[in-house]
Amino acid sequence: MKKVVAIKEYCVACGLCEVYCATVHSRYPDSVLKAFKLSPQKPVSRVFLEKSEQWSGGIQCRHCKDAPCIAACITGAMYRNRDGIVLLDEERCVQCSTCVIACPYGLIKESDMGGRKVLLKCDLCYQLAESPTCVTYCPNEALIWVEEGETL
Amino acid sequence: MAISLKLPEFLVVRDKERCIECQVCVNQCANEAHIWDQDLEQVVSNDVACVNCHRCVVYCPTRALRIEEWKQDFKKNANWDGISIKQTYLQAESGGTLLIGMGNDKAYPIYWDHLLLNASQVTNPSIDPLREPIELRTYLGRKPDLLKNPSAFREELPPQLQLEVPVMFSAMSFGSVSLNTHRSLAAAASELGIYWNAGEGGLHEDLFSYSPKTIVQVASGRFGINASMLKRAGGIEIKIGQGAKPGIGGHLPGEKVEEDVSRTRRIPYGSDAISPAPHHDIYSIEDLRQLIYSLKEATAYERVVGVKVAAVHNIAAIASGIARAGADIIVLDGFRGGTGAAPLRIRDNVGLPAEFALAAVDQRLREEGIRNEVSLVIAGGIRNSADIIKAIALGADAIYIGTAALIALGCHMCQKCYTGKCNWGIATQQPDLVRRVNPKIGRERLVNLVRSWEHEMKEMLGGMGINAIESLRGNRLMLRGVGLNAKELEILGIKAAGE
Amino acid sequence: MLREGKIRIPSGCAVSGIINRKGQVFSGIDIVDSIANMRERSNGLGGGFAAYGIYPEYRDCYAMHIFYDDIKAKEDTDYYINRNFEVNLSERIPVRKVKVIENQPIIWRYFLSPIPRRIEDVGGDEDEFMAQFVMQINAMIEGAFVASSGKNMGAFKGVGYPEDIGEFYRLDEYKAYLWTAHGRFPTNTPGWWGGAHPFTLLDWSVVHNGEISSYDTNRRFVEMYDYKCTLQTDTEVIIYLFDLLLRKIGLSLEEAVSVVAAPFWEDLDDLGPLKSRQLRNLRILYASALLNGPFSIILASGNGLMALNDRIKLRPLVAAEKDECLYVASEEAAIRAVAKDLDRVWAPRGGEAVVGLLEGKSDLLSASSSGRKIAGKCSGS
Amino acid sequence: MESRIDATGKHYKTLNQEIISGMNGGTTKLILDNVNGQRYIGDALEGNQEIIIHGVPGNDLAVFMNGLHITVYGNIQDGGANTMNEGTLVVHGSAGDTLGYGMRGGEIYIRDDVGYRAGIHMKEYGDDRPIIVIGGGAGNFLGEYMAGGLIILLNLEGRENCLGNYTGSGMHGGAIYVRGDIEKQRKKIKARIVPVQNAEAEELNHYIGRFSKYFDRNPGPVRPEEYFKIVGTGARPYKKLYVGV
Repeated sequence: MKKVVAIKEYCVACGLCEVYCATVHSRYPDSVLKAFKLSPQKPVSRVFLEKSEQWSGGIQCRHCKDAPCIAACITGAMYRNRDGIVLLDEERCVQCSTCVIACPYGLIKESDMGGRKVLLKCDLCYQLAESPTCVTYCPNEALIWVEEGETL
Repeated sequence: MAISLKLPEFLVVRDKERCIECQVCVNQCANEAHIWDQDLEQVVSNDVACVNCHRCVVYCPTRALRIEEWKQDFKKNANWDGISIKQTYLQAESGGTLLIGMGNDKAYPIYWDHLLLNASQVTNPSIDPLREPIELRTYLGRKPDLLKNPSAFREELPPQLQLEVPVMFSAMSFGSVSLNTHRSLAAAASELGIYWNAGEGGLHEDLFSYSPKTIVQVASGRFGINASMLKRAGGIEIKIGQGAKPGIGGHLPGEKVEEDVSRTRRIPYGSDAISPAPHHDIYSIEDLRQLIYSLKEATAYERVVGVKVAAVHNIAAIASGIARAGADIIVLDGFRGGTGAAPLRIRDNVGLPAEFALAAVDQRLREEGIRNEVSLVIAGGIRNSADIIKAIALGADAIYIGTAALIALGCHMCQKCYTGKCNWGIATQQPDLVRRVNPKIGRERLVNLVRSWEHEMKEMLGGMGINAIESLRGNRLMLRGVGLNAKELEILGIKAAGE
Repeated sequence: MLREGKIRIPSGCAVSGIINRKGQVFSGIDIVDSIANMRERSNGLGGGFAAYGIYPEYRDCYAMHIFYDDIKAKEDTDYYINRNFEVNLSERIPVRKVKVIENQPIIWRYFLSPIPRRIEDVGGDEDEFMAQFVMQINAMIEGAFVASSGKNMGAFKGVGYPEDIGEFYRLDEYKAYLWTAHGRFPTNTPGWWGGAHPFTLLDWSVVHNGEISSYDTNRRFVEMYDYKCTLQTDTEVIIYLFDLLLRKIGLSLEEAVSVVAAPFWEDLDDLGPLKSRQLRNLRILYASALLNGPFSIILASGNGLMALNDRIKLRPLVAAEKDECLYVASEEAAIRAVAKDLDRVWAPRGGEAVVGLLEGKSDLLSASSSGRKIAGKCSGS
Repeated sequence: MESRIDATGKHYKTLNQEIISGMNGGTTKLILDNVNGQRYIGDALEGNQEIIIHGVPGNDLAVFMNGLHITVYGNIQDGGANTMNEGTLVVHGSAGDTLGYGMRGGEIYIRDDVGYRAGIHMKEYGDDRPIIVIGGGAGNFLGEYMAGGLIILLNLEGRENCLGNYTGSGMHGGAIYVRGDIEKQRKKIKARIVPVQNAEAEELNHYIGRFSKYFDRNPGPVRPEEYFKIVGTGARPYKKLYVGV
């Protein structure tokens, strides 16, 4: 299974991964401007730019083989699709946040969408033909889309 | 505190209709020209900090940003223009020597743009590089005197640098530029079959695998020079001078001397790296010979030793002396040559155009019958493949590019290299900024640039009916001058257009 | 209008050459017929011939053919000739009246023996003395031009179609073992006789077809070695190049060929390590001597001829053999016009020299132009 | 293994080739006789071998040297230990100008005087710390642009003017220890002058001890008050010189 890998040596900490992730998951996936200007709530990203003095990188759900979030999910909303991608079925989700607690990496986040709590996690843009949006738009190729175990 | 009379140079134009407050600009500006205001919950501009490097403009996902000149009119004065007044304020406030980065930006004539190339029509055919071979391979190094040593070709020649394209990346030291910049240059040069020059700051250990395609520099500061590095390198260059600041040394400020730079240069962390104006073992031409041969002895005569000088008024005689001192390559750096930092008045007022220096030196060495024995490399303001072709027709063997290579890597010519806060990750040692040059992308961009020039050069050569670059070398009949006076034509050794 | 030398004039051409390798002499009729066959390749603005073996009675003298614009030029030249040479014969070259040949200069020939002391004055190298003397006359004396100056050879050239030039010079009355010919198609010309081919130096002659795109690179290279390019023609620079490579530097003909028509870098790899290294080194050392652009040339000396075209064969060249005769020409028809039954006809590859030497000779460089020596007295009657 | 080369009339290229072949052949101690002006002896050589030179070696002795122990019985000319990396140079006599230019490591012991510009641009990084010990006095510009390392000037003859003018100008690292009276020489010094601490005596004694061993001349154990120390004015001597446009 292909994964997104962050190369900390080349992350410029710009945050464009977040901008484009938020856009592609918004009502206006083709326009950053519309996504941010016309969406009723500010679009939110499922990739998170982590920054420290020493390093930075866009990180997102690891899609663990043995995913604790699936095990923890009380409604079965968290599931793995045929390609191995861990997805959240928002219809079935009751926003109990058990998965948030279960995730060892802290990569499922809660967000307030106009008074409504939603849980955000990376879906690897599985509906797109190309690489995940954060990878496509990373301006310094610091996010790459590679087979697991592939050497860089 | 007395009020500062300084005015902002640039105005950050933020289109509020387009700004989505994503703060990418804030994240990217090392100069803090964009600030996230917690109270206003919006990005605000600190125009005075802006250096017009375009990092934010390029990164803004909604094209909401544009940088303009800060337009502040002064009362019209053809003598005391705004720039002169502002510089006077700056010096009155600081007491400092004006410092600037990159090459001379004054409107001196660019002679490359007054030269026109020939092409074949009817009396001989042009050659199509898409179908026919056109050779750009060039060898730099000492050649024996043909009359005195007619059977030299049967033996091993003195060492030569083999270039697949007559282009090299000129000296930019580690310290002045980032390690990722060096990585990009080294990898690109190796892929292109050319050489890159590591500059006077030594060669970082991570780049040792690129040594065969690396020219290391011996400058007055002798940074990073030791026996094993000399032996490892593909070529050695003694740096006497630099076109951007002839007669002047260089100071790499202590804030750029971080751990890796300090280790590579063998100087204490955080201390200034000072290259004095002269080499203190070279106060005369015979001393240059001494250094040349100390390097040849050190490398068992297996390395090419070049000498780089700034183009100055008496350059023809100087170059002749350098050839006779035993240099294998003479590098002439014209007054438009780039730099990480130079005193402004020096950069803008000292030296010679590379075009004149080249023409004068090539002619002089021919008159003395020694042009064939030494290679001539020209540097300083070469912008494109046509400049290169013209340089070769004037008499150069190869050219160095520095600024053009940096622009390929993302440099936007803001001329603030000396601050160490290069937003494009080039002229900086700040780790978060250094990351901005991804050497993989950098290498590709440099390779693309040179390959595109390579094809353009072949097109121009083919048009002239020439299928090997050596047949253009010094072929001044292929040039005609436009808009030049008789003396300029004479110095360049070319005819006027229409003649 | 500026005369050739003040201005560079590209031209197209026809070339032809015949050698009897046994050294048997034959009249100029064949070479005139051969070059005349290619009349379409020239435009009547230049034609000429080089002939070897024509002056057996003066074989040890330098036969100097000179064009004079006026008697003043001749007087100036005679002064220098008399200072440097013993003059064994001085005469007008006999010509025939030909209607279409006009504006001919005063055409003179001398048979000369250099004064040994004059050679000593310039270092004792007789060839160098002769070469410098000729270049001095051409450069310094207004209105004088040395058409040829080798031993037992001569150049006969002028403005006109080559067959008319042959008629004019009465070439049917000369007998040579080696003839070369040239019909010129200059793009413009002031009609100056000196500009016609062949161009000569010592006993070298060159006829040439094509334009050398590397001209100024080559010119500036040879000028580093004391040659003076007064004509700005490719032919002139070509002959100086060969003189430099073969006589002054001492390369073999094969080496000189691989300098002027150097193999491509990528072709060197197939030649084995030693050969490829030497060719690579030759190309590195003699980069400025590569003749680039379209050309086919016939270089001749007292020892024979060598025909060569450029390395990507942008100009035509055909060679043929019949018994001891070797023919080279721009077109096969020019050979067939004078030799119907040929043993072999072939088209040399680009950069591949066709060499025809007199029996017993191993190189083009003639004995009379190799090494330092002081001339003895001329043996002519 | 010990071997000898008579350098009489030999070009430096020949001599240096013979030295290298000697070393490659296993020589551990090489004696060069009748050296007179041959340049570049020891150039870029590495190893632990010893070279003993009788005569006056030419310029750039021990240039780029990376190891070796060279002893010279005689004076040396200009450019000694130029850009030397490692090793030891011991001179029973005086040195010409520009001794130890850009030196990166190793040790130099000069029995008598050094010329102008000694120890110019010496560097230092980690364990690489170049040392120059001078028995007599120095010419102008001693330690100019010095960025690291140690120069010890013993002034064994007790001259009042053992320092030249412009000593330590542009100095921004390392230290110069001078034995003698500061007052007469203060204005020649273009860097900071500080007293020598007791704690520094041990290091000084170490190098002075070696000096004494090589030349059999001993100024005695270091008493700090007999010395003064010259140090840089800071790591950034020209920080305030410039203002960015």
